[in-house]
Amino acid sequence: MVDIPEHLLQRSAEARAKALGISIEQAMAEMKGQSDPTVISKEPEVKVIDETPTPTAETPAPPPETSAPAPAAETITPIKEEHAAETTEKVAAVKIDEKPAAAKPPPPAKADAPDEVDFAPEVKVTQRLLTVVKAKPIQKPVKEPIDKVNTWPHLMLPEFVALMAMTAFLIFLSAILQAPLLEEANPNVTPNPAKAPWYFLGLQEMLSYWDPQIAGVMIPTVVGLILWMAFPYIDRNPETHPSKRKFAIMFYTFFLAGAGTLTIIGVLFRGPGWNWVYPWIDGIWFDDLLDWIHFE
Amino acid sequence: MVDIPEHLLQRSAEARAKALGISIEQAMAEMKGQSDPTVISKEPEVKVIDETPTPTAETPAPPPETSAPAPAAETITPIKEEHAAETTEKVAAVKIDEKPAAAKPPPPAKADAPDEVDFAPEVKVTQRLLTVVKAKPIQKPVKEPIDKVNTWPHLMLPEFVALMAMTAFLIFLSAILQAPLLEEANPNVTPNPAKAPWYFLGLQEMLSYWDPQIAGVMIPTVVGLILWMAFPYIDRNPETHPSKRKFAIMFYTFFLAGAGTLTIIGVLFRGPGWNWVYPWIDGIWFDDLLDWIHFE
Amino acid sequence: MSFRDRLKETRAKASDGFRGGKLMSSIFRPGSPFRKGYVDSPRNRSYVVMNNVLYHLHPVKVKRHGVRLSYTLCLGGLSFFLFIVLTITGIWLMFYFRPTELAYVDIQNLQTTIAFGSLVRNMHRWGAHLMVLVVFLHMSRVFYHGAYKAPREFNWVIGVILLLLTLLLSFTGYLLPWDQLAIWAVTVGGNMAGYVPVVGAQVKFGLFAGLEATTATLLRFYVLHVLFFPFIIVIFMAVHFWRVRKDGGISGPL
Amino acid sequence: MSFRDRLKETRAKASDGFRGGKLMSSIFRPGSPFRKGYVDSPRNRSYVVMNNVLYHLHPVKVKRHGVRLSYTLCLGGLSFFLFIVLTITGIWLMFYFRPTELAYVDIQNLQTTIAFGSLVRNMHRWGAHLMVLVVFLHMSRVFYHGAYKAPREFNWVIGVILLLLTLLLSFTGYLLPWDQLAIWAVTVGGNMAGYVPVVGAQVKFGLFAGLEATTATLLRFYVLHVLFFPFIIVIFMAVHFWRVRKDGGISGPL
Repeated sequence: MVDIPEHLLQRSAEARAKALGISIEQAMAEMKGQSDPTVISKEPEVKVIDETPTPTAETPAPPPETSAPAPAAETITPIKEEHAAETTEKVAAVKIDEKPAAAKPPPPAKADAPDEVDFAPEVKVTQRLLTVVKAKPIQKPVKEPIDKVNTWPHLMLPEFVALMAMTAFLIFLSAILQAPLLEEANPNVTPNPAKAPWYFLGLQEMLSYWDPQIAGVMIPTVVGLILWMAFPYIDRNPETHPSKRKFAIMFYTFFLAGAGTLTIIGVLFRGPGWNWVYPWIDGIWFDDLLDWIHFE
Repeated sequence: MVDIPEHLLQRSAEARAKALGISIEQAMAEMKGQSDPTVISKEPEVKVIDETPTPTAETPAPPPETSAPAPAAETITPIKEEHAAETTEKVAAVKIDEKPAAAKPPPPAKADAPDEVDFAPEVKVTQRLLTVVKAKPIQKPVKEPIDKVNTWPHLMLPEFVALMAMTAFLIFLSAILQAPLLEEANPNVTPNPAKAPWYFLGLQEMLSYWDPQIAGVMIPTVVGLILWMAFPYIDRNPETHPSKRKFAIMFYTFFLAGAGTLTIIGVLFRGPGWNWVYPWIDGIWFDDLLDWIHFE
Repeated sequence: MSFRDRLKETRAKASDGFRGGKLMSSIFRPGSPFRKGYVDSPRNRSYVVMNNVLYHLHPVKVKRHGVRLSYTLCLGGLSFFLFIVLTITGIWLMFYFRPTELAYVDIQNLQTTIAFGSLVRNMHRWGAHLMVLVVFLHMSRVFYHGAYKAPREFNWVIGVILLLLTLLLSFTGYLLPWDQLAIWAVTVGGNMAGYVPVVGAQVKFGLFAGLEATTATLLRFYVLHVLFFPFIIVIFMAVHFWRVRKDGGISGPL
Repeated sequence: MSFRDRLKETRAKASDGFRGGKLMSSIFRPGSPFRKGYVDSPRNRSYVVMNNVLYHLHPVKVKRHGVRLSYTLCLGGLSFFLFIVLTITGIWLMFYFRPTELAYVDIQNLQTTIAFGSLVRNMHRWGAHLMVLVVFLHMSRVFYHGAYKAPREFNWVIGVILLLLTLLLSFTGYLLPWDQLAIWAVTVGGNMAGYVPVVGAQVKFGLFAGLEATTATLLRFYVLHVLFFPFIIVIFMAVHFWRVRKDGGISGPL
């Protein structure tokens, strides 16, 4: 048996109490099966159903079902569970908007969003009306419709052009710049200076200032990994516009500028003995760069 | 503007002609906007909508839209295109089953299966009734409902057990059977016989009967690859039950038996000079097997 | 309330707070048993499959007959699983193997001095033989169930290509121990390629990287075995799995 | 009707017959331009994306602002593409490379005697540098757009791991040419690992497969570079792409 949320039961009981002229507690007890149902002497007034609730994916609302052992003429039970599974969390909101004048035979309305293969069989009315819940949406749909375009061709064509441009650029680069190949590895001859790959030269530069335990281990681990990974959990500001998150932008830009400066110093301005040199006077001591100058 | 299929237009025109007492050609011309709409003098009789068509995925029927410039009160336009895209071809069949007694204000019925994020806004009736198409389904849903179970846990648990069993079996096998390692490769010493891996020994056996061009090239390429790959295109019999495809079953079983026999002969019954030997007399000459006997 | 009860409650509360917290709910998507408030409901059973990158290879629901072990015998899944096992053991073995004249020595060292070396080598070798067998059995099962029929024709073609790639992977791996068994089995196989009409000699030369099996062949087979064929087979496997879903899941009951 | 027209018509008919035939419609799924009767309709535009195993990494529809080149600069897609280019050029290079003392000679031979050897080696090297750069720029783009915020927190974590793996791939590849540049760059990097508190020496020993960079290090870095890290990074990439979809596609406009 589906578990009906308390607030729905409550609302349903109120409606039932009003319709039958009994107390709310009595109606509640009847609906929970703790008391015999009140015999309905007159035709219950059928209310208008404006809208079935449209649960969103993030906070799925329970399906608004009013099931009860009491005599009932009609219930509206959108089968959503199955369908939600197929559409990957996107629940098809089935909307019914009907305004019958009066209800001699109460107008049956069955909204059915079936499974991929189960075509809806002929509907058999197997229940009678307990009550019709006045349709206030359980949660208001607040999302605006989003302006979307087809991926094909509007995204895939620019992507293809970008890939082709990148390929052309890479082949061009490879044709004119020869990758460096120095003498064979010799553990007994240490070049001066021995430089790491360029993306580690900022670290190597820091190593010349501070203790290796700090500059070589603490800073890359704590700043480079832990802080970066944890950033979304530290930054609780939900805004995305740059003007509303000035601190984060500033922080990242400072980091970028610092890392860039250190890397440039490491690549261009460090010579033998890791002493400061000017590339335009003493030449470049980063071996990669030295070799790039020999065009093929 | 959505392109309305001819047969739908035709049916719509017939209904309109009957309702207004004009000729079908006239109605058609009005609907196509080639002629001024006939002024409706009396309230059009509203017909009952039993079912909206439920297009299947394989042969998608065009959405049954009746749009026209003529005065209309209501149209039923299930928005399917978007939804079909999201549900990976499974179109949500929206079923409406309503039987209003009379129609003082014609009962509006709007079925709406919106996009993942576009929650259905308040419905505004912007059109008036042209005609209501008598709902004969464009194509009958013929698929039976399929009995399905949740993948988790009904499929994934057995799978997990199978994987664990396989792992245990493999580790057990590896613990008791030592993979062979003979002397170091020496191109100058040819073992007698030199056998291929076991899955190729059927082929090697055939090589001893026929010319290598046939047994080594033609048969593996034509039978092993082309015929096998083309099998679904050769076998046009749509039945799947074994009793109704005896030839295919027989064919495959013969093939299986033949390949199995050849492989077993190659592995067990061939000795030096590719001569026939009996493994229980002369021992096994497949090196892998020889080594398997030495348990670790 | 005893101290023990209170401890239990505190622990439960802490666990709930952690599982309902920002970290866990950002890592695990709705329906995960690691999130707070997981209950066994149809919705969550669907979410378990949908919201996991590996499990979502499966559909949310499968035909009831497909769950019976006797129908598929899990052969497709086992083929994939063996491929994963072979990948992991293979990467491990690579750390102790050089595709040169030293290959044989490396294998000897592996068996004698490296911890678990012999076991992992055996697992890789028997796993490979098993995979050939399981893939072949999977194919036979598909044939006997007529599962290659429309709309699954093309997936059968991909399946045959996958069997061929499995054989090629196994065959190229056969040479790597660089013992007498390896070199002569590959010589027999490679000589067969020489019988191809017109281009036979070229094919054989390309395969052997020379006129006969040498260490150049060893390097070539090594690269084919460890990266080239795996790269190709993974692409075909992706298409194969994807087509199974797109063609309507497992084929109907007989 | 001229002969030419009739020929044209026959060809069109044959093409239609072929494209509408059993073979083509079993290979290509609905919506493919290779099938008969393809027209540019919203349905087919969706099918093109849905019915292709590679394209279906994309959603059928994307937010309009995400299509503007100036929003993402295609940096994520380019990172993935560079990875593919590096995989293909890398496999090609492996056929001419032995991770032993011969490595340096092999690279020399590659540059001097193998057709296109120098070009492919350059593409692999510059491509690797470019990938480090592009991945870093992608990350900066994501930061400046605040795209790491809920519900995308965990995908940012995966992104940082992907950057780390990219750096590790580049770093391990740096040693492979086995020249002075390679060995000393790796020595500098590896020595840094030695400063890790408590387990520094062990980490360094594990990385170098000894006390300093030797040919044992070369073999280890080779396997890490060609298979171990790629295997790991592919798994994380799959999760990364999948989470982009699951977390609602590209982040909103600013």
